[in-house]
Amino acid sequence: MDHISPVLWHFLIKWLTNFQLYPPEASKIAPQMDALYFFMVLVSLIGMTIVVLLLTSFSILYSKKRHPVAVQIEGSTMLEATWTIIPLGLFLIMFVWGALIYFRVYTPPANAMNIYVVGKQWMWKAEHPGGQHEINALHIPTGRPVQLTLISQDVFHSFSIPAFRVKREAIPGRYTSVWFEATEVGTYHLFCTQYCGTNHSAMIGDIVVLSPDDYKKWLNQSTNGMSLSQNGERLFASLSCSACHNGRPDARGPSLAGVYGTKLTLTNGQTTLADEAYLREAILNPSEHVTQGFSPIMPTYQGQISEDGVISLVEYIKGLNSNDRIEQTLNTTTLLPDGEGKAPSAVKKAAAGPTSATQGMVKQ
Amino acid sequence: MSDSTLAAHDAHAEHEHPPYQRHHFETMEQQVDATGFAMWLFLLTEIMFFGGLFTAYLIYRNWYYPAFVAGSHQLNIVWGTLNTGVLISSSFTMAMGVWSAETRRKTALVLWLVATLVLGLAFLGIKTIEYSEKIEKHHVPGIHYSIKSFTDPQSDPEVYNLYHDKALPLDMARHTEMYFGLYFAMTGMHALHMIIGIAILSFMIFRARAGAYTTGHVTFVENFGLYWHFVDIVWIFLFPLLYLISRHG
Amino acid sequence: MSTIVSLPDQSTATIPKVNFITKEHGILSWLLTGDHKRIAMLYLASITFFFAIGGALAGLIRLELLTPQSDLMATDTYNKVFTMHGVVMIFLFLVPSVPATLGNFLIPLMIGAKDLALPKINLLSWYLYVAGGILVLYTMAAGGVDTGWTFTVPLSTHYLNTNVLSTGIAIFIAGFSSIFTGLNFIVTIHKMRAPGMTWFRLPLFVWAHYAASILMVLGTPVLAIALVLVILERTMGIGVFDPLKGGDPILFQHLFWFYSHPAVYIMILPGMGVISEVISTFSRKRVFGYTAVAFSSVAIAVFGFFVWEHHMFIMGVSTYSTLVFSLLTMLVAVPSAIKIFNWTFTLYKGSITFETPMLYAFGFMGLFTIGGLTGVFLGTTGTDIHLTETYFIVAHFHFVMVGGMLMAFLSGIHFWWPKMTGRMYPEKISQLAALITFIGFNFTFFPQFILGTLGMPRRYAAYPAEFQVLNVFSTAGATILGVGYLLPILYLTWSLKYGEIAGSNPWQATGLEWQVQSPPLTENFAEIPIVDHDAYDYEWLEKKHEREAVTIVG
Amino acid sequence: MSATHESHENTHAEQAHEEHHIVPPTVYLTIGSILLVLTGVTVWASYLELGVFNPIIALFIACVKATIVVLFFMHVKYSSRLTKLTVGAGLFTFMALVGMTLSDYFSRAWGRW
Ligand code: HEA
Ligand code: HEA
Ligand code: HEC
Ligand code: CUA
Ligand SMILES: [Cu+2]
Repeated sequence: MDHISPVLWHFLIKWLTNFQLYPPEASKIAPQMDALYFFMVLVSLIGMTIVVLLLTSFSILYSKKRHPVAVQIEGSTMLEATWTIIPLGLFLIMFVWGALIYFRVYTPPANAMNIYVVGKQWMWKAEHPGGQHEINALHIPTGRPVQLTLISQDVFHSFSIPAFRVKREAIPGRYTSVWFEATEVGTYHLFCTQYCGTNHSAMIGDIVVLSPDDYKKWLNQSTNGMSLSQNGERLFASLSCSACHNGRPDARGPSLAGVYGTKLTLTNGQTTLADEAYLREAILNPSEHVTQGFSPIMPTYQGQISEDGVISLVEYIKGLNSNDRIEQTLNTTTLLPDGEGKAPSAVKKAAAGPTSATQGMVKQ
Repeated sequence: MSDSTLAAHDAHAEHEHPPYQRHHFETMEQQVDATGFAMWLFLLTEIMFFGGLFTAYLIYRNWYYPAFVAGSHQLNIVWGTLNTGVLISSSFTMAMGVWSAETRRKTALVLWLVATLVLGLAFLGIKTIEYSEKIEKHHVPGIHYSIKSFTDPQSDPEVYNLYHDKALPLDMARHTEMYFGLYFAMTGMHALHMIIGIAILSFMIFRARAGAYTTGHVTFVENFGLYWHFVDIVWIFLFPLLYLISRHG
Repeated sequence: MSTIVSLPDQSTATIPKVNFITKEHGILSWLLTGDHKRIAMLYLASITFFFAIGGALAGLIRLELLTPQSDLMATDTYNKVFTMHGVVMIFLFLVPSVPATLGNFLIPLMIGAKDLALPKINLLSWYLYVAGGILVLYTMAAGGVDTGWTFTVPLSTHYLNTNVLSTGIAIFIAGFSSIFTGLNFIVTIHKMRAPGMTWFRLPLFVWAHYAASILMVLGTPVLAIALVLVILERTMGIGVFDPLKGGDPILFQHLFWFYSHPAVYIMILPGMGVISEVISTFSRKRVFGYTAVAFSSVAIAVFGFFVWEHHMFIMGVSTYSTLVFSLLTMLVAVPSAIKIFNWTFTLYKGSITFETPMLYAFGFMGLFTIGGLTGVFLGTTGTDIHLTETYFIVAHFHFVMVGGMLMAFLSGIHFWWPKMTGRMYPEKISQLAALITFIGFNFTFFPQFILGTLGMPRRYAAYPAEFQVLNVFSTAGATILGVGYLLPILYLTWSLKYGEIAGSNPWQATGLEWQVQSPPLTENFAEIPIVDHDAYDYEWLEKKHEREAVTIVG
Repeated sequence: MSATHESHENTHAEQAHEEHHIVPPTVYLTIGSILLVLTGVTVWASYLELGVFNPIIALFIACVKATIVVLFFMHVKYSSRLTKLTVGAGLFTFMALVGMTLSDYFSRAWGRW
């Protein structure tokens, strides 16, 4: 019972005074989506009203008292055509309108800044290119398109920001992406909306939208010194990627400088765009899409790098536009104390082909 | 209480009904029609049931083609072909069984059914041999799965001498587990259908010896035949899909 | 109108000595029966039992959601509760609700057959249902399962250590029960129609069941195989759904929704059949545009197979295929609109009375329209992004399933209660119950639309405090709703013994089932009727009464 | 639809067994042999180097085999329209399941070219 009184309190003071029917519109897409939403509400209301009006008026006019003998009517093709075509037309408008918005939400503009988000039971981990990590929170500036590249380490999660009207599932084994451009400074809900196990409802957080200046301040405050691509560079060296991808004429692997965003031709003749998802796949499942002119000798790194590691590598390769630094690192191999996975040995093992079955199989 | 305007219609109501006609059918024809149709509908559900597996198969074969090729090389084509032959023959004997029932030849019916049973058992026997090979080689998905045959083909001289497969890269080799997962799921479901079929078949032989199906009432034999042929058809697709992916050197 | 007077009316009618209930005695005569009417009764009892369980679980859900914190139960427990609620309500209540009870009882009667084509299969289907139900009960006793009714992989295959296997097997078995019901209906409708009962003389109830049966027969096996693969994945780790082994978890979604979208039409079509009968009977008028209504059922069934991906719009499926599926979703919504308007115009120039079944039917029309239109919100790719996985969906499907199908079920149960039991339900209190249900329903689920729009995610044991007020509304509504559902259970049981005796045709309806005694004979018809009139031919009925009046008087 | 109805009404006329076609053993034998031969052909074909045509040929032969099993062993050739329609409906839904699911998989890469 003691919970009921706060309820009343809410009811009287908060709810009645600022009753909301929809969440704040805090992104560029939000008003567009709401326009469609209200259009649909309007159509539904009109449709509903027609149905209810007809039902009540017929019920009154033709109740048995007033209208004791029913008149048998077969039907009316004209009428039926009307109520087939009008709803169909309206539905089709909704479909086209909706599809336009859908494509907008899931097609990030080229100039979007990219933030990686890793979901796992039961937290969200955001990784900014500058190396800032956040748990269950995401800081972003207003006025800049932000692209999220999402992945899950375990089960399906879903990254939902109602105030932005965007949502995308983070699925295991594949990058998905979504973008938005925040317009209003403030703190908004972040929910995991795909059921993901026990603490699904605790997988929530805050989206903190800052003005561009505040955002800069925040970035500087929360940096831990190493950006994603710096970390990637470190991994690139310690995992010996540089042994093959160094741009030298005799290198066994293709040069990765500038590869991001280009179209690659694969040995099976298909072409594919080298986007984040492709880079990830290339590292974890290299033999599934072998670039033309190369043989499938690249070892898989599945089970040796965490998703965060892959993200760093991807971010590093994205920004790579010359092989100079790689060549440098080649000469001074072990830069840093320890990388993720003992690289050289891993490569050797993989190249020789592990003989035991379970070896390298990651099993949660 | 029953209605007077709904006049009695059935001129044949007084006809002697054969003993196997169930009370709620008006005529024997109707009963035969209905049960046959029901059997077909049941086969539809079976099509959709296997449909899910075929979908999965098509997707992963597309994604992991080299793994599927390497996996299929592990299957023994001689056994596979033999088994296809066995199953087709059993379909033939089953069809002959139906014919014997229709033409009321009791002994022939029993013999054909027994032949079908034997062939069905032979199929399962061969499948058992094949399965045990897989178990020995650790090709059953799960904890004991081994990719050695694929990362190091020479370690598996029998298959290597036939196909001279190149070693698969590690990541692709791992996907052979998917191939075998589907192999066992599909052939396992098929074998399960065979087992159920064989159980029913044994029951039928028992009854056929008592002359149950040679009285002109052949629905049961016929419907079982439909089932048996359907199981055959499933195998007709499984065989090329699983065994014959790419055999050329 | 005046013809009714000369009928053996309710006051003089007696319950016929020989009927399908009194024909045989003893528990075994029920458990081994092949009589479709008895099997329908068995089903009715068992689904009511599971509805009570599902309803009790719904009560727990609503209680927990009274406060923002998860204080009534642990989050785990909450997850199990809503999973079991979904599983029980869908697979053990709503899928068999109308078809296995009313459909089973009425289809042979309506088409002039002595039984369903395959009585033993019919009984088998009930036993399978019971087996599935017992396994679900076992699951609950053994600690429940918390996958959600959608069994999302890899959560269900690799991350949960609850009773996924037993639930999976339970649903597999219950699925076959539904396959056999559907199969039986199709065969019966094709092969057992009485002479003169052409396709276009079939009551729309039969058409609707025919369409639903197609979905049961062709859709359910895909669910079965999806579950088999989940089970194999869990036990053996075959890898088809395991991203770590290169499997695609989205494939599971495809297979699951290939069944579960058609399943939602399995859940609504039979209800639509009920509504056609009820609306026609109580406005004493043939259904407006019979063929359109009949074909729209079939259209829903056919198109229903091509829209499943609308449950996966944000899951990383191809954006291009979402276009196709969204478009098809719009197409499948149209036949439902056709039905709603055709029913509405059936009232036009009718002679309407407002008995309980009719009240429920009105409830259906309003609530299903809301539920259906909000379905269109979800089928539109753009708005789905915002609304999916929120309470908007919860509201949508409760509007169509509870506001739609459950209302239709109650409508049908009241409508055919006299036929099934030979006795009337008490009219006044049942009208009250219908009203309570309607009010309670709107209180419960309308706020959830707003909650969803505000962004409250579904399957949340705890939620931000700002959503509390609407949740309190919803819980309060559920209490009213619970009363609304409890009442029929009570007074219908009461009426078994004390209800007024109904006579064969208390509603003066035209269907063949109303032309035989209530409760009917075991073999339904003493003589198989020859049908010489269309469905809903009230003039035929009137003439028939005139003739009867003559015979009685003379 | 009306045709099925007519055949239903026929059931009340005394013409049972007339429609029931008994397929002679020679047909079964021929079909059985063709099936065995086709099995051989498909195995043989799988050893040829035909590129994309390998699976196509294998599936084509499998479809031919399945079709003749359905037509002759399963008597569909001699069965009512309804049976044929049923088989067709099954195939159609099967294709819907496979085709529409694959449509997602094939178009996922679109826009990434
Ligand atoms: C009985 C069950 C039932 C029925 C009939 C429906 C009917 C419909 N459903 Fe619903 N649905 C569910 C049960 C049902 N649904 C369930 C259980 C879920 C959730 C599953 C889960 O995730 O747990 C779900 C989820 C669901 C989703 C997925 C949401 C998501 O996960 O993101 C979608 C998306 O398209 C959808 C759409 C539709 C549509 C378009 C219809 C249409 O068929 C509706 C057609 C009806 C109408 C359109 C109304 C009549 C129209 C008129 C009277 C015309 C009005 C006049 C004018 C427009 C002028 N439903
Ligand atoms: C047929 C389907 C059906 C029906 C009838 C209902 C009925 C109800 N449902 Fe349910 N519901 C689902 C199908 C259904 N539901 C599904 C599929 C889900 C999704 C699950 C998932 O996410 O996996 C769901 C989820 C769901 C949720 C969301 C949970 C979440 O996402 O966190 C909620 C929350 O309010 C809810 C509430 C209710 C309520 C209040 C009722 C009320 O209508 C119930 C009213 C009935 C009663 C209150 C019982 C009546 C009383 C008796 C019969 C007397 C006997 C009782 C006792 C003796 C105790 N349901
Ligand atoms: C043994 C040599 C070798 C090593 C070590 C190696 N690669 Fe590669 N890599 C290759 C070859 C060869 C290819 C081209 C064939 C292919 O796509 O598989 C390639 C392709 C790629 C591609 C795809 C780009 C393209 O043009 O197709 C990426 C990205 C990549 N590697 C990243 C890495 C990263 C990151 C590492 C270390 C973690 C690494 N590689 C380690 C040999 C190697
Ligand atoms: Cu993560 Cu829900
Ligand atoms: Cu749906």
